[in-house]
Amino acid sequence: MTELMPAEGVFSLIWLLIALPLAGAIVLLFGGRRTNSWGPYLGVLTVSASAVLGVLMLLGLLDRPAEERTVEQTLFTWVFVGDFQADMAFQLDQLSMVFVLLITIVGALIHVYSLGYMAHDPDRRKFFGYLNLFVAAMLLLVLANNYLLVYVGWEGVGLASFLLIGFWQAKPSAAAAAKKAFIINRVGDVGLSLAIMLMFVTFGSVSFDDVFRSTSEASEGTLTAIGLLLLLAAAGKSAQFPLQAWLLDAMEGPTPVSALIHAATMVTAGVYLIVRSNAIYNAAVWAATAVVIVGLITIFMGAIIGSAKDDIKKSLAGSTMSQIGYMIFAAGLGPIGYVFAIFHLLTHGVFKAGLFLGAGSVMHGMNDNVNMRRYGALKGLMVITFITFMAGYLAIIGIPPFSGFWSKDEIIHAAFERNAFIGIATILAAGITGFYMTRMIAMTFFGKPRWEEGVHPHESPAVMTIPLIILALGSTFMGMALLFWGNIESWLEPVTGFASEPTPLPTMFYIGVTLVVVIIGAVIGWITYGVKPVPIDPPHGSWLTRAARKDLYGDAVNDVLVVQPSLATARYLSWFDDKGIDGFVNGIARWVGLLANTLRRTQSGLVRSYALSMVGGVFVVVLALLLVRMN
Amino acid sequence: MNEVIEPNLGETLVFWICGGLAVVGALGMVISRKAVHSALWIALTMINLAILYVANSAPFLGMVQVVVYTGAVMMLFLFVLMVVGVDSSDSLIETIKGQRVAALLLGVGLTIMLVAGLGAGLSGAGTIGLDAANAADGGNVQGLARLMFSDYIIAFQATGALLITAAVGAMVLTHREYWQPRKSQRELSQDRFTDGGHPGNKPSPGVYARHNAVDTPALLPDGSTSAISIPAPLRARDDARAIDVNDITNVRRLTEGESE
Amino acid sequence: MSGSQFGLFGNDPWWLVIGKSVAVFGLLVLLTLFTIWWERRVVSRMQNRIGPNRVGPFGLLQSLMDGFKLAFKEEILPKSAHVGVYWIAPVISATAAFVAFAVIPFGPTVSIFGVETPLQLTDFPVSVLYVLAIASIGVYGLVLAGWASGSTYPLLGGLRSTAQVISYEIAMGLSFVGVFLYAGSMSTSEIVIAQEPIWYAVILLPSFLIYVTSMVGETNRAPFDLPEAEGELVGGFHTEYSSLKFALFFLAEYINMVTVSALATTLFLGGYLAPWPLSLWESANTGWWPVLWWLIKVQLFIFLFIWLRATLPRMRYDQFMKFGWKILIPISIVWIFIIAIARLFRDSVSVTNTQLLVGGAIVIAVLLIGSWLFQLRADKRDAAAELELDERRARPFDANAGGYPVPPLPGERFEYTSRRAMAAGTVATTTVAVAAPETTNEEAPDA
Amino acid sequence: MNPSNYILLSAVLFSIGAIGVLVRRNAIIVFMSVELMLNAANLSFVTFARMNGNLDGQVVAFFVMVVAAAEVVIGLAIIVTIFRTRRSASIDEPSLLKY
Repeated sequence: MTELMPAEGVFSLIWLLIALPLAGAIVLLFGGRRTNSWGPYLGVLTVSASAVLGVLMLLGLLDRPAEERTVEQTLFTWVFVGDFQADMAFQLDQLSMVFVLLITIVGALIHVYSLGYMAHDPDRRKFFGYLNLFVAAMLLLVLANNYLLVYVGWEGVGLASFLLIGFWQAKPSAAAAAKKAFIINRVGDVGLSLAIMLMFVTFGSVSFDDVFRSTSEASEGTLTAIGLLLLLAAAGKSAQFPLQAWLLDAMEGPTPVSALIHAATMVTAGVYLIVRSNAIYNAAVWAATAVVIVGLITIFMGAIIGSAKDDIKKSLAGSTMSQIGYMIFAAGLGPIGYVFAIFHLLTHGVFKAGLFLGAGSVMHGMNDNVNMRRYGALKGLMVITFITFMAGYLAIIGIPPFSGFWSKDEIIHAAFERNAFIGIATILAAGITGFYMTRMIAMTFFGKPRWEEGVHPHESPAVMTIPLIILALGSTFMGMALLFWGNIESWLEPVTGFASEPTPLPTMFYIGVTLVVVIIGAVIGWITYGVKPVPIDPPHGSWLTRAARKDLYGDAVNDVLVVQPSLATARYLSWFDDKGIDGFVNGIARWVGLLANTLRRTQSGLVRSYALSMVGGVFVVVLALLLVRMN
Repeated sequence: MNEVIEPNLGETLVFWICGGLAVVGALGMVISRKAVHSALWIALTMINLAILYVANSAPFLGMVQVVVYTGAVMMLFLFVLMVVGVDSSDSLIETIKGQRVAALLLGVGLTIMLVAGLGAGLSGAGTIGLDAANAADGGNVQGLARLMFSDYIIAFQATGALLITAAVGAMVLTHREYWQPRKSQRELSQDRFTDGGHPGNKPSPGVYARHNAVDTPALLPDGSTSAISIPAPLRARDDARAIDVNDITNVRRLTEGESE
Repeated sequence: MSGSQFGLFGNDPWWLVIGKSVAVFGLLVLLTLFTIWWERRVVSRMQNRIGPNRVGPFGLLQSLMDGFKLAFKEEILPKSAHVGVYWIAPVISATAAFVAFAVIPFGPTVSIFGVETPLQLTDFPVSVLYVLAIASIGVYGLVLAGWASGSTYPLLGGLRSTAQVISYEIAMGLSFVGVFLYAGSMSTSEIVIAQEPIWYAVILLPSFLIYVTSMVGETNRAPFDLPEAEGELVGGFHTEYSSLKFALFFLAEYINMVTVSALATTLFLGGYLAPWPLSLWESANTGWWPVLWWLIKVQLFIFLFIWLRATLPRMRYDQFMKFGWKILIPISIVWIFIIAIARLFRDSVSVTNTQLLVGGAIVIAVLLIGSWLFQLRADKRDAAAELELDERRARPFDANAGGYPVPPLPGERFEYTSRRAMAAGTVATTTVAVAAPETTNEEAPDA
Repeated sequence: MNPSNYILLSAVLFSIGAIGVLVRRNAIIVFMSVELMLNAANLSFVTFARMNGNLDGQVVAFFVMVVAAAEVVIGLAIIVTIFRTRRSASIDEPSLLKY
């Protein structure tokens, strides 16, 4: 563990990182209609200012030696109950730093994009308010120096996610999706809160510093429990198996929201949590293994769902699930994987944001139609969108030198170092990625136009395309930049630890195999959807396709396992409440009523009869006194 | 301070006379059927209690007792009695079943118990007397004043606030809202004349007449009778006394004689 | 009670106590007889008449003769009277009047048949309160007389006297406070002695004036003689009384006059102490001389009573009450504040009399200017209120303001609006004025 | 004579007052009975002051008088108000207040 440095110089402004978007949110949400005209610009401004501040802090950190890069700022003691104490304190280290940059820069870009995308929405101001609220909460999550404060940010992003998914709450599907996301997230939140309680009981503190310092004092069982609970939390927030069901429905929200929250930032909070808690997982092998398993399952679930969906956003959402599965998976590999989890998180944040925004741009041109079977042949009409989308495409399937290649390849590499079986599985998943992304490209930009009547595809305005271009550039070069110039491994090493294990097979071997598998997947995709004409009505498909279209029966499983039992229990409890408890209570009430009916005769309203009782009381009291005295 | 002062013969006499009168007054208050009689009886009790206070080395309290209770409180009672006109005797039939018997039993029982208990408890109690306590400040009034304005200053202030509140409360309770401002004397007299009514005093019955009974209408200068000179109830019952025709002619003759 | 401060009180031999009591009784009866004659003479002179002049020298025996006549008149007992109370009322009245005089000092210590004794029946630490207490018992006579007569006018008279006594006793008590503060005692003899340097009427002038005013109210004398206002209540509380019982009321009234005059003398005019030029004479305050000074002072007050009766018309009842509650009591309270503060300053801060006077002058000036400004503001506010009322009167009253039926506010006239007509759209309103009922003269002349 | 006789007298008066409260129906007389009970208590206070050679008892009695005066003012005002509406001073009359 590195020393905590006091916040000086530019770091004394850490609080401002959060305060700026929070202030923006407050002004926008409470300012009322008078902020309608300038509100969105304020929203963009606050996030951009935070981004600038983040960059300044990055420079500040770079100026310091590696072991002095953990800065702590304590504002005030927030909670103090008995032994329990939690500060309103922030910790900026290498890990937080990359998150801050990702959140603020991608956030700022998406804010700018939203200016165009939401230009005609009557509730634009509210939208930007929520976005700002989200950014503030997310920054709080990654900057907190203790789990309790993390929890605040955790809930804050959950709230923002809920509000934004249900932004068009007039649509029943959006409202339902928002509720679904909220409820499934609660399950994960319970995990986090239990983990925090367990930590307090075990370590007597919830701050990162104290907890990580004293992991050796706790038994492995306790640590495993904490790790599994944290995994539950991460699964909820990051849409990992078995809590994955909400993410696909979350696409009901506006596309910039999908890009920012449900692709780039919030859904990666689970990865952050696991990487942040690396000290716990390092000491709890079984918990780490569980993380690997969950990640692996999700990789395949997401990929399969992504392959079957015709809705461009849902397909991308499946892809997101799959990619986050990669990250979780990597995080579960231990010190060897943490860095790559974060590395992939960063690259994914950029290229997936680009892909989502590109999808949004396509939808913008297609009258908000999301059905890919109604697209086709858009490459000539939406040149910028097409090119930027291609950059994201190449990045996600992992073609060198695009950024996804570097990060994904490292994860596969790490997987092989742990276990050949899971290594092969990840390569297979990379192949599926190639398939569904090619399918998406082919259905959207190539082939014949299958547009609905009255649709006139057109390129989006500059305010939307410029963020796209920036993100495309990021998709292209960021991987290389981080790996070679930014040296991400040694940058994160003080936080995550890094174990360079001997490599049984040469690196180039994995790269080659992976590339071959990816290209095979892409070719299959191209043959199926690029060469053959795409039917407007989806074909019946195999059982796997049908299952994938139904999110691999995620909802059905939830329904059978959770919803129906809950409803049955609720029905039974309601019956019991009605007959049992109410009956009991009503019975008492009836008896009391009968008693009161007899007793009320004494309440005649006649003052004198009351006075008589009083004098009687005095008589008795005096009598008692006398008797006591006599004896 | 510890020396026990034995009350003298005079005080014993005062106690038995005034105490007896006080009990008589209290019983009279409870028994009297008329509220005003009750008030008088209790006033008697209070005055006798005042004398007992004086006998008990509390001259100031004795005087305050008379001024406050007899002079103000009971006077207020009498005032209210007269205002609300509760003049008639109360019915002495008890309406609550068993109330009277229970009350008497309880009351008598309480008396016996208290007297017995207190008598037994206090039989050996000595009396220190207040001479020393009074002398400390130069007198009873001064002693009371010192206590009241030092140890009991908060209670004193609180009772002051209570009195003010009570006064305001009584005004609020008995206040009647006037929908229109009360007419001043000036407005009343203006109304009286502008309405075309009879401006002056009404003619008294019997003016210019041989009789001065109320049912005798006054005679106007022309010899006719004035209906408004007899009270309305009499007029309503048609009870006006007939006028002797001779009287009218006499009057007419008189007036004509004067005019000639 | 018989502490060191009242050394000579309570130590008289029994025969001297009886002697003093008889003397006080005789003095009071004589003073009553004299005062009645004196009043009639003075009032007559003031009304350009001569007054009683037939019986005895200057008609001096006139009141005695009247007393005899009263005693021999027929007793009338009204049928509806409550007998016991009817009998006891005049007794209470007269007894209280006599008893109150017990604590009035006539003179300093003198020697009577070789016994050194003060010229005062008795005295104790709270004797001024005693006078108040007895006065409040005396009112019972009036109230009960009013009630027991079983007739309307006496009842009204009794009611009035209740309210009157309660109201004016407060002002009276408050006027005593200043005296108590300065004398440091509630005992009459000590208060008199405390006035040796200067009379309290001089330094406590407001208290004195308030006392003089309230003593007139307390004794039911003109212009505050509302309980027996002849024009309104026939004879007030004693309407139904005749013969000796009436005489007792009469006696009580005059003794009360003497008592309150004596109390005023005691509290404010230095009691039996000789007035200024006379006090230069060494032996003016010794021996029996002081009794003379005392008598003269009391007679001055009685003359004041007579003078008031002869000159002032009776007040209206509500004005009278307003005067007591809204003028006398507030002024008393403010005045007590002032003297308390002045005492505080004199005792705790070394302030010279000049400074005190200057300060007082400033306070009074501020009060005057303040009240003038206050009055100006009040006038302005009244004018504004009047204007607003006029405006409201001019505005038609909307009985369904805001869709809810509302009663008219003061100054508004209720106009009945037909709902059906409103529904039909023709807002034809019939106007029914529900203003104050017209004072129709039912007894309009029909001849 | 022992001053505790005053206490006994006070007890007797108190009981008579209590009986008055219980048996009389005229609100004003009930009120007077309450005053009698207060007076009885006062007599005890004054006697206790004398027996203990300290003036606090008299001060308490004084305060009782003040509070009683305030109470009478309000009580009578209430009686007058009730009388105005119900034309009766019977204490059984306002029994409808129980609802």
